[in-house]
Amino acid sequence: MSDFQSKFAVGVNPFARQSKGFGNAAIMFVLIACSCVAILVTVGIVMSLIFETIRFFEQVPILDFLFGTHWSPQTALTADVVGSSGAFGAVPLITGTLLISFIAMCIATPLGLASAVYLAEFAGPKVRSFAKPLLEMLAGIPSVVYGFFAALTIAPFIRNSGSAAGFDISSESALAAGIAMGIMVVPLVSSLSDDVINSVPQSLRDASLGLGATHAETVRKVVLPAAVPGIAGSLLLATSSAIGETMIVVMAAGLAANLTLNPFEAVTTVTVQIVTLLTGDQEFDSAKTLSAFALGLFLFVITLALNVIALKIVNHFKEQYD
Amino acid sequence: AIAMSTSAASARDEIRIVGSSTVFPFSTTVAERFGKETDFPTPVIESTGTGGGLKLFCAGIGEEHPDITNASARIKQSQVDDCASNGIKDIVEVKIGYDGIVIANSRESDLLEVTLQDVWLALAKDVPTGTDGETQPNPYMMWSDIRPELPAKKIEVLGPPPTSGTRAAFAEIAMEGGCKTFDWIKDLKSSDGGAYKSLCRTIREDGAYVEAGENDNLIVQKLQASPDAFGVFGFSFLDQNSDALQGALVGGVAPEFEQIASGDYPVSRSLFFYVKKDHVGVIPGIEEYLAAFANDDAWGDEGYLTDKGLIPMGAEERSAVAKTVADLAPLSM
Amino acid sequence: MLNNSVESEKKMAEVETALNSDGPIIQAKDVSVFYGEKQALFDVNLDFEKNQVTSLIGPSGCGKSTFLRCINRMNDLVDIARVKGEIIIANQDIYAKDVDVVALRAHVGMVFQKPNPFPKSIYDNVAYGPRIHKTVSTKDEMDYVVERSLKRAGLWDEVSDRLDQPGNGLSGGQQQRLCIARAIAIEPQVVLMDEPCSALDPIATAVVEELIDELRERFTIIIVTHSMQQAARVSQKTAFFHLGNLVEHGDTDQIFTNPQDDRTENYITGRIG
Amino acid sequence: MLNNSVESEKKMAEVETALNSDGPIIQAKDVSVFYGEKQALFDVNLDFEKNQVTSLIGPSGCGKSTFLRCINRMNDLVDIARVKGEIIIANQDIYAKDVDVVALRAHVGMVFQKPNPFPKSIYDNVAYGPRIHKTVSTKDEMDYVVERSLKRAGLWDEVSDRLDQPGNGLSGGQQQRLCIARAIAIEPQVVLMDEPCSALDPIATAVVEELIDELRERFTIIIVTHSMQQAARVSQKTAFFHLGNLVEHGDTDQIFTNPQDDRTENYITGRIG
Amino acid sequence: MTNPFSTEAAGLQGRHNAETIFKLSGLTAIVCAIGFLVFMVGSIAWTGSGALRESHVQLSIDLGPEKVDPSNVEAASYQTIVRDALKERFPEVTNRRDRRKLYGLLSPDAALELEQYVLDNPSVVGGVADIWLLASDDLDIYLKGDVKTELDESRRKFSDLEIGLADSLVQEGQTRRQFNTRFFTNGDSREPELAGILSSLIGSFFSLLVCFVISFPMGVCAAIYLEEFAKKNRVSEFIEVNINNLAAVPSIVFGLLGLAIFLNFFGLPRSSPLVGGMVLALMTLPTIIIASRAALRAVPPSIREAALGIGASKIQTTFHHVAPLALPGMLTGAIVGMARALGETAPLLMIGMVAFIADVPKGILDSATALPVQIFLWADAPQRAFEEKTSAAIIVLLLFLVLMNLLAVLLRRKFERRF
Ligand SMILES: Nc1ncnc2c1ncn2[C@@H]1O[C@H](COP(=O)(O)OP(=O)(O)OP(=O)(O)O)[C@@H](O)[C@H]1O
Ligand SMILES: Nc1ncnc2c1ncn2[C@@H]1O[C@H](COP(=O)(O)OP(=O)(O)OP(=O)(O)O)[C@@H](O)[C@H]1O
Ligand SMILES: [Mg+2]
Ligand SMILES: [Mg+2]
Repeated sequence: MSDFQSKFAVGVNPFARQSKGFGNAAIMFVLIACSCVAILVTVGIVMSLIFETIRFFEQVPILDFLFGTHWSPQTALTADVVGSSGAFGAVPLITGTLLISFIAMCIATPLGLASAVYLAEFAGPKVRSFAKPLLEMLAGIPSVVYGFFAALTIAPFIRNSGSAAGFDISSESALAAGIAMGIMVVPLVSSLSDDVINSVPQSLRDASLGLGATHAETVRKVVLPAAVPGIAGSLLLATSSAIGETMIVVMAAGLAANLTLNPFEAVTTVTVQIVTLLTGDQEFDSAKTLSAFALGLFLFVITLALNVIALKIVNHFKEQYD
Repeated sequence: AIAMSTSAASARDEIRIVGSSTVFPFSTTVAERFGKETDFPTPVIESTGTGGGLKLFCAGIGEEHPDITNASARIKQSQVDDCASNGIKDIVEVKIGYDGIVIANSRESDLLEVTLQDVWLALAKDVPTGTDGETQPNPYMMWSDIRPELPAKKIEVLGPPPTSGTRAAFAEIAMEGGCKTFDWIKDLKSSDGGAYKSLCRTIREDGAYVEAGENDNLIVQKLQASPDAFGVFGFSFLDQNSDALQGALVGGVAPEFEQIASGDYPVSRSLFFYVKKDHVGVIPGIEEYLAAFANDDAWGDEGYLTDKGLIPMGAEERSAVAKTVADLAPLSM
Repeated sequence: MLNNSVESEKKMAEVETALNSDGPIIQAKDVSVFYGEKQALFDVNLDFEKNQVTSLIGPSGCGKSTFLRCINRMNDLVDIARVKGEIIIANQDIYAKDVDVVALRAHVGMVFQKPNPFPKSIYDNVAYGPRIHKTVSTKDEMDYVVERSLKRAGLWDEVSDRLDQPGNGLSGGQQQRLCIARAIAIEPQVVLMDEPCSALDPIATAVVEELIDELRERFTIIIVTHSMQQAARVSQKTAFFHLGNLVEHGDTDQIFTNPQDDRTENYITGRIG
Repeated sequence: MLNNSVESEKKMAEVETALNSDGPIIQAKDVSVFYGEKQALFDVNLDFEKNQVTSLIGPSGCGKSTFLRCINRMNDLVDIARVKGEIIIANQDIYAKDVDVVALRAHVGMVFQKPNPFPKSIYDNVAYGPRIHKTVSTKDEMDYVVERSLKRAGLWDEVSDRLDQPGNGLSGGQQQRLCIARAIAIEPQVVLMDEPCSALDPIATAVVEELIDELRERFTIIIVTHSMQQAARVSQKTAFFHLGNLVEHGDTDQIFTNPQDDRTENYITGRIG
Repeated sequence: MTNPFSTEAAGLQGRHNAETIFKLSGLTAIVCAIGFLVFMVGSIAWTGSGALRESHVQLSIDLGPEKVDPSNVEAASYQTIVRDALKERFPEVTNRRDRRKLYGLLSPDAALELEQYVLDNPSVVGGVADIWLLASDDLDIYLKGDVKTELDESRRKFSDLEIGLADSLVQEGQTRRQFNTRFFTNGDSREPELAGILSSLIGSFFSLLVCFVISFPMGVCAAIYLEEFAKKNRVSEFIEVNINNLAAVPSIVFGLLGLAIFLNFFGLPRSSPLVGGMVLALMTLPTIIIASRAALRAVPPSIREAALGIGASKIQTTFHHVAPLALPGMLTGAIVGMARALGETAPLLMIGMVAFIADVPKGILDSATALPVQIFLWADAPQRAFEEKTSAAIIVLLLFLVLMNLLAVLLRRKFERRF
């Protein structure tokens, strides 16, 4: 220790704050700035979508967009080519998106839920340690692979079995894309539901088993009903990701905007149209290009709403049993 | 005067090409060879459709704008004006050959034999009622509704959208060709050109004609899957997929290489690309690329582009175009 | 009132006869329990009399809950738990191979430390047992069973006007009585209770204690409790566990006034535990 | 030997002078602590003498740790914690606005219940404090400081040959002594210890207790302990807390042999707590 | 006395059967999902394995003085030499149409290959040499037995004539199959037999590099701020909600963002890995932040207390102790995020990374595609031979994904600490 002996000055604070220097302030600035990037990105998304969307709605009335039932986003090559009128009614795209997402959820919900129930309630640690990562792998496979597989294997299979059975099934049937997408979101549903099922307190299971219910009865009548809100949340999240999925539908769904609910027909989706509109013609002011941004904004708003609701439900559910 | 933008870190050293999906396979093939056989980098080619390509092309001068655009229909005056308004005064037009437009379906299905009139009646928005001067919205749902000899199948045609050069050529040659077989319509041409054009070239929008994007490959795949549907696209795509698809006979003529080259097949059009002269000498390799294209090894009778389905021009025409290319003679409309 | 197949009625009757016969209703013989390597109970021998309340007492971790959960084989749920010895109910060793735990638990109900009503309506909570065991077939019968169970659990007056409201909406004490009603709705012979009052306030505790005393008329009750006062209040017999051993067992009065074992005495006087 | 800027040297010296002056080294005046709504300490007044060991004892949850952590403002880390009153060290209220907790903690070191060496080498563990406070500038000086600290913590002989090995590789007792060495390497005036032996076995405990006694020569030590025996062994003064109140405070002998307050007596005789 | 608690006695068989069925249905679901995975990957791998072999044709080629001027070897028309060799080998093929088919047996690159060969082996000039040349995709498919010869000629692309030519080559032992290195060393090509994944792989690499360099530091800083410094208040809550929501925004929306902001607003180069990487970085950011926060949370508070207790400032505590301990966890999160970014396609389509790009990009400003985009492009290509290329590219992509995930698992294992 120091050998200093100096006068003790009354009133001087020995622990006075020393200037922390520029360094600390700079570090904090960087940290805060980086956290704000998340906000910036959101703002950036909204901005980049909104400006173009507003310009789009200057050309196409918003009501025509939201409630029009005819989608044909074509503007002619030049004035002297007589093109189609260029209709921007998003309803067929929305129904198409919903149809495919619905099919996907029809696949993913039973598969995902049943897997989750099995893994959470019945599987031994061995099965779990083996099946879980494999299921997760389904989510890790890029969607372009699903798209390829759907277009190359699933769609012809459905078409062939359809024609064998005497049905006329389009090769871009909503069904093919929906199945591939359904499989892709299975792990999303199963891992979220697994979480949810695990957070149902053991005391409820004990109560049911103590009454002489079998394990399956307990799961069906007590655990699952108790987990319903959480499961609903996870299904919403999965739906949102199905709605936003792009590559599968680009590769396996159609481009034609049919307003139909028949899963054997070709429909197109919001994401397919965005890709088609923007990978073809790239002028930056025609209604055609701008409509892609309007669709993007629509997609963003819908998925955002679904996510916010879903996260609320899931968090609320988890708090309930904490 | 060239005002090169300095926004990017360094000047672009590869040629950038945009435009028609029909020309895409030809230009990529040339580009690929060009990249291999010379020290220049392989040009970067994006398929954007003829219209989209011209829009990008005409957006301005500078390295952020493409140097060349492919077109499956000749540039229109309005587009030249558009270019000019952005400072692009000198455009070199290069005609590279011909392409037939075919109406094809899967080999699983029967071969179709149609006339241009059938095609127009099947796809027009409005068709004559039978009384001269009167039209009605297209009532035909089945091919056999048009003529009993045609197959009793639903009319379902997958075709390119209006931004595509194939669509423009199809409307101009096939549709209009079928349309003017009605005498009163032909007379309309001189009396009311606008009405004539819109009657002849407007394609129905009730679902029988399905606009299938710029990507002809996709149409091909879709036809393979749905045997009742027909597709409209360039001959080269049919050629590439002759194992799966067959082209309908139009007016009794099959869409085959020789028939198209000889002009017997009624629906064929010229293919082009356009070069921004201001970029020549700035972006390295443009002249050499042009030379590689305008070369009998490529576009000649036995050139490698014929393998890709390009139908070559006659020898004289070729040498005329080659001379334009060599001189970089600008287009004048 | 029951509407089962004749056969299963006969079976039921058999069990009941067996259970109604004289002598102990439950006999534990040399019961040892292991959690993995660790032994939690050592050769416990203990008989339970019909229509009596037996308290299990002892310091924390002495194995009370473990023993209680052996009686309806709830320990089966713990992967690492292993039970040795025999527990005989209705002349049957419940750890024999062909015993179906589902059937066993229909006869040996359980009430837990923390009230755990299902997140369903009050009615459905009580009706759950009869429904899964299909002991009741019509809506009327079910109404009757629910009402009777709630009445026995002393809850009827408080909830009869809101049977369709969720069970979690009740107060803690009401919830615990609902759980008791749920347990007795399937008419078990034995009801096991693991510290049923430890999550309740004193007033609710008093109500439940009173209820236990009433239930004794119809059911045999085994209760784990931390509170010696409670044991003294509600039970006729008391068993004292220590470090996994059954130290002493006898009439409650005797255990509390005149314990035979030093450990019991130390525990009762507060010197250990 | 130190190599600071003249100014900061002067500051250091000032603090030391203040700390070296006669009278209590720490004075707590009416210290109350709230966790959110809940008050955990009530108007505690307590002075600590230089070069003495003071024990804080009391039943669990009485606020011993809370009070200890007020002295070097570790409670600042708890968002909901609020401190009222004054704690005066070197004539300075450490809760005054312009006090820098970093400077404060350089003078008031702390050792925690669970040994928490950094996952670094033994050397780096001890050298960390001097390094960040820049009290040492050359490698030689650092070596010297590390060696001296480890020697004072009675660990040198055991680890001198493996200073570059990770601190977590040591036994629990060694780890705790390493933490003590780390705390004293920056030469604080006061060392706070929160149950420093509760995670150690009796032998390691004995070693640490001995060490505490030795450290008293140079440091003022405040220790929280659950063990009255330990308090009696190591401390000269003892303060007894109960339910957030400082009940009694005085010489250890006196507190243990002749407590003034009933609560203290009850606690010491084992009747509460 | 019978056992009153036996299954039969209590009439429980039905309920136990129901339980078994319930369990089985769960198991079935898992088996279905995993079965699909295995089937999909398996069938793609099976198809893709074909792309690993390529066919060659041996021709005796006349490199006499009249064809190749020994003093100026480069000037010769190798295209003509190759075609002459083919004509010589099959003199019976005379008409123009058939000739085209004959020439079509060899890859368009055969001439270039020959030129390269001659330049490398000048000794062959002046005589006749037997040289192996690359077969075209059609011949390759035929040699692999994938042409349905039983079909009517008009229904297949490989005509009877070509089959005859090919068979004759096979009989003479003038064909061979060998490992296809081109697939790994070439860029994209219009010719399936020449197409390779190198340029897209490098494009992916550059994109991921940019992505990592941007998103990792940023994500880590954001996580550190939110976890270690931010007070719980409206602002931090808002940021948190934002991050959670960004994690679920459809990837294509990020593509739109990149198009509108990076390309159209800032004028960054189209099709470049720089822009691609930036878009992917924004997408990956939430993943990294969430993983990094979890890693920070796993660092025990005792470490923080220890440092703070010695008088380290909060920044020192964080950067000396907490962040280094959390680093492996953060890296694991980043790798998982990168793996996702590697498979991402849709946003890259929006920013022009779909062009035909044959050259291997040399930097982040060059035009490039990415592996999944290449897959998308090939999946759309008309030539049949691209089907196996696509499958093979998918397998390569999956291999990289598996490797990255393995790395993450290993990292997690290695640094997993039980505090
Ligand atoms: N699931 C389990 N796994 C491992 N050990 C267990 C398990 N359950 C209980 N034990 C151990 O078995 C012993 C007896 O536990 P038990 O729960 O029966 O005690 P208890 O008397 O009920 O105590 P308490 O009064 O705290 O409820 C204890 O040592 C406990 O740690
Ligand atoms: N972070 C906190 N948040 C809320 N309440 C707290 C917090 N820390 C302590 N308390 C409460 O403050 C009171 C005093 O706690 P403190 O930890 O000081 O007790 P203690 O005497 O150290 O007990 P022990 O001997 O168990 O360590 C307790 O009631 C405790 O619950
Ligand atoms: Mg217990
Ligand atoms: Mg404490």
